[in-house]
Amino acid sequence: MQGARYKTKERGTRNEKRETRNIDTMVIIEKLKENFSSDILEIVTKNEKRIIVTIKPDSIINIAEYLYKTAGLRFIIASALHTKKGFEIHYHFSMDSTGLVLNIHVILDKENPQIESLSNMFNASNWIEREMHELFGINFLNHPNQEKLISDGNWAEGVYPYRKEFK
Amino acid sequence: MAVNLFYFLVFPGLLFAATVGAFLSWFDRKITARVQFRKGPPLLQPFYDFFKLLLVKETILPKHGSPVIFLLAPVLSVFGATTAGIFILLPLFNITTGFRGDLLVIFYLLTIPSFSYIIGSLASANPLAAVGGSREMKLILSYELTFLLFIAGVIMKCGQEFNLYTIIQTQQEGSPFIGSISGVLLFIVGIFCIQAKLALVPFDMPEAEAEITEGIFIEYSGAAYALIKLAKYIMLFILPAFLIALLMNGFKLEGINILWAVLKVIMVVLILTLIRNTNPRIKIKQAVNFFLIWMNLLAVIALVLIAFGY
Amino acid sequence: MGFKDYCFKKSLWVFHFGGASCNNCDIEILDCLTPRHDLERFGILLVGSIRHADVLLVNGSINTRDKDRLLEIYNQAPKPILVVAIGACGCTGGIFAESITFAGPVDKIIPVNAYIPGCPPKPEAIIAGIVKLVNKS
Amino acid sequence: MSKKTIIPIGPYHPLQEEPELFKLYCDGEIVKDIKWETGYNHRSIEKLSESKTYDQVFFLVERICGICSTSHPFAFANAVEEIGNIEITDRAKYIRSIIGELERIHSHLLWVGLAGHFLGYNTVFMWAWKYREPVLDLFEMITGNRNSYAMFKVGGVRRDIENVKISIIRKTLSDIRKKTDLLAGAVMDDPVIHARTKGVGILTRQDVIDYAAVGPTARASGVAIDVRKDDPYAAYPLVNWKVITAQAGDVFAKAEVRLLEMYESISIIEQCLNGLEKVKEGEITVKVKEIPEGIGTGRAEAPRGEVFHFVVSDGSNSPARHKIRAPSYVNIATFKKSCIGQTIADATISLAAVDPCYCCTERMAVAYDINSGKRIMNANELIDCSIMRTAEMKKNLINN
Repeated sequence: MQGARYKTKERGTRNEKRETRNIDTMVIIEKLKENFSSDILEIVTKNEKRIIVTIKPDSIINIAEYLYKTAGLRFIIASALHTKKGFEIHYHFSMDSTGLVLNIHVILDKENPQIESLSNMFNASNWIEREMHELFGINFLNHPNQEKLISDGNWAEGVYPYRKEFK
Repeated sequence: MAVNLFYFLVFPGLLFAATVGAFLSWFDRKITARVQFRKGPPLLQPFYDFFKLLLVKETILPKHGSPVIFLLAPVLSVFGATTAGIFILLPLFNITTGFRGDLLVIFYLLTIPSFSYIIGSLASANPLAAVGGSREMKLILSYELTFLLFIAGVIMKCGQEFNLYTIIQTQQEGSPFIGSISGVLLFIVGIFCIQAKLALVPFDMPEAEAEITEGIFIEYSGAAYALIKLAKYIMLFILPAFLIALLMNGFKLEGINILWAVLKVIMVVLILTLIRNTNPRIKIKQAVNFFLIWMNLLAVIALVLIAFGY
Repeated sequence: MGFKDYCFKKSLWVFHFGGASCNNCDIEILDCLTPRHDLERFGILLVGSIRHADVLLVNGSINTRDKDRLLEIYNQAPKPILVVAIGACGCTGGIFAESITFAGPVDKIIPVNAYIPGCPPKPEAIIAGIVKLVNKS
Repeated sequence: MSKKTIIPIGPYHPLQEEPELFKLYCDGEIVKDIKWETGYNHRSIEKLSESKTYDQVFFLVERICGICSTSHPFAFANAVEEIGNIEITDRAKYIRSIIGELERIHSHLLWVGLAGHFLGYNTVFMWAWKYREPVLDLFEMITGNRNSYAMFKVGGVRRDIENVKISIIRKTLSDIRKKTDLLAGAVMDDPVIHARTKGVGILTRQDVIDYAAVGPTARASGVAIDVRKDDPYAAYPLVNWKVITAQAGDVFAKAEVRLLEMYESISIIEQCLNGLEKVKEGEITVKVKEIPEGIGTGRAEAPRGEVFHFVVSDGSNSPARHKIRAPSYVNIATFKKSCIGQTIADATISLAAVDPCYCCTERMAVAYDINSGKRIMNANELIDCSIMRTAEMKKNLINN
């Protein structure tokens, strides 16, 4: 039948078993509220798979550590924005067992945007933090190697092309 | 003197060997194309390539490194290949040289092209060429002993005879050496040695296109590269011819036997081509192991069998 | 047509330079070499070193960083060399012409012998373009 | 030999079609360290996207990467439809999935071919690319183009797959399945390929989690993540299929995962075709009036892994911010784990094993001054220049 020759030998492992993490979507929000009640500014639940949690910038390390180490979420990427409120960063975490995308949202200072780096916890945030540093001029404290990633030698210091001007 | 010059430049030396080699190179590419469901290049393609490189293209010298050695290396490789070709082809075409120890001379002459590639690549001061050069060096070290054992086997089979002409005559009077168990083993060993000497897949690490972008030849252009191509064409003819002389009773040059001679060469090249198209490139370490352990083992078994008369 | 020219036309070795491209042109160029189109029947080979090249295929928009590399590659090439700009980005900059990293289409940086437009051009179009280029010179 | 040699791979290297510079710091043939220089491919797509309307952005994101030219529009469509709360028709869902899976087959075949080429096995390269042609023919029949398909729009797809074409697609698919068998056999049974790829470039489970690698790179190390299953979109919840994983994490496991995924893709397409026959022909779009203010995240499983698009809308007709995360962006960083300590020959195939796609990775901005060559202007200054120029032209027009 279909793919007979290769399939019958069964060299590929096909398992649908997925790791079961006992933390459900809602539970994780409850836990966050419980543990970090003073750090959380706002929780917006768009639907059960998209939740935005606005936090104080100082507590990013603790919350990220909780999400990554205890709850086992995967860091997807971080998006920086330049808005009238200042510099905003959305840290996107994914919970693969439920399909939840948890956005940890911080708003940074307009004049001197800086936040703790997550790269000492997991390598996945290394490049994106360098990139945000290049493009928006956001400073990441304790980053292991905050040099330019893509634009090496392409523009002068202190000029950040993704910044906007608001009147 | 004039006759020697004729031998060297026209027949069976430079011109003849290069022309036949170019056709074999076309044959190799055509078969490769057919295996890959392609049409393949036209018959005269190797000549177009050669003359384009020689006449049209500019030769660029390396900025760092030594231009003289860089340019001398291709000349040396053509010279070595041609000289080896004469020593192999003269006895094959029934012209006796009266030179008793010529097998050993051939053995050393055949390594000259590889060594000159190494020298040339090191003279070009390119890191990728240096990697290619070091790989070629390791490859030579690994297959050379095997190749020597292979020749030793043939010498033993012929009764301690060091002369290629005598070896061919012995086979033509008796039966070809390949017709025995030890002969078949020697043939297998010989084919792999030739594959490595020609740097064809799976032994093409020195020029591995996808890893080190043609490696040892990366800096060559124009006429210098044309000479390297020429040396490669010649080698593609004389190495199979050498194998035929040693194991498959050489050429007989009357009547229908001419056809047989042509078929023998084509068959050996076909085997080489098929090996190169059905294998991926192996790592240099694996190649060293392959020759130092397995091929040497096979050669030694063949030697033992010869000693017992099989 | 002289003997030299004839040999040159019959044996074009191609070096492929992909600028800041989206990869489609690169794939279609490789596709030309594969069984369905098989450029080797015209003697065209893809080579790995610019020193061996007769034709420089450039595709993709050229950004500030590629610009120097393209010039360098062009200068390293043994002359005579034909330059072919492939795809909308190579010819004009295409959709990326407004980008702030854009350093100009290929012909602003090095002289171009032929343009093959399309996004991406089909392999047939690439072959037709190269054939036209060969017949012209 | 204490002095380290630097082996440059790229920026223009036959190993990869795209420009990227890896510097392998070697001791003899052993790779001791790896550094990369990126930026040869950035086109500042994220910035460009802010100047385009939602309809135009599809054509832009399609050109992030030619091989993933469905996945990016897919993710972008998911994101925008999330902002606007748009539910597309079933027929559009099936068509989107069919295009997505066809793309996966063509991409995996392409990778198998290229991997063969990197191993110096040109026969596999030629064969795989020969078998890839029928897939491109299908694309040409369905969408009108071999590579950039222009099939997606907000609220559906642009072209229908008419029911008359379904039987042709079925026939081609069964052909492709036979060819895949042949190829899988040739690749998976070859002892030399085993010797070259087994135990090479191993990524452990922990490395994958640390670097947040995705797609076949992660699945080959036993991390079963697949957006199609975890966060289902389009027609994927409507059909029946499995996530393929392997445990070894080496190059061979990655090849195995990709080859087996092709069978799953074929089966998904066949089920989608069945579904397509049941729904009414022609219902491929819903009307979209406007995109409200808000943020949307769109995910799609590209052949290389998860594509992530984050769109911020301010209620106008173009995105206010568009963040793109392509799978190679996280996968490439794993080279630091998989390549160090190997020989050059192994390093190259390990580099290739994640199917790196630099076009996807770099979309960033550079500003420079044309005259002096100094890079001093930023985007705002450029925009200011443009505004000034418009003002001047206006003045001239009025004066004339």
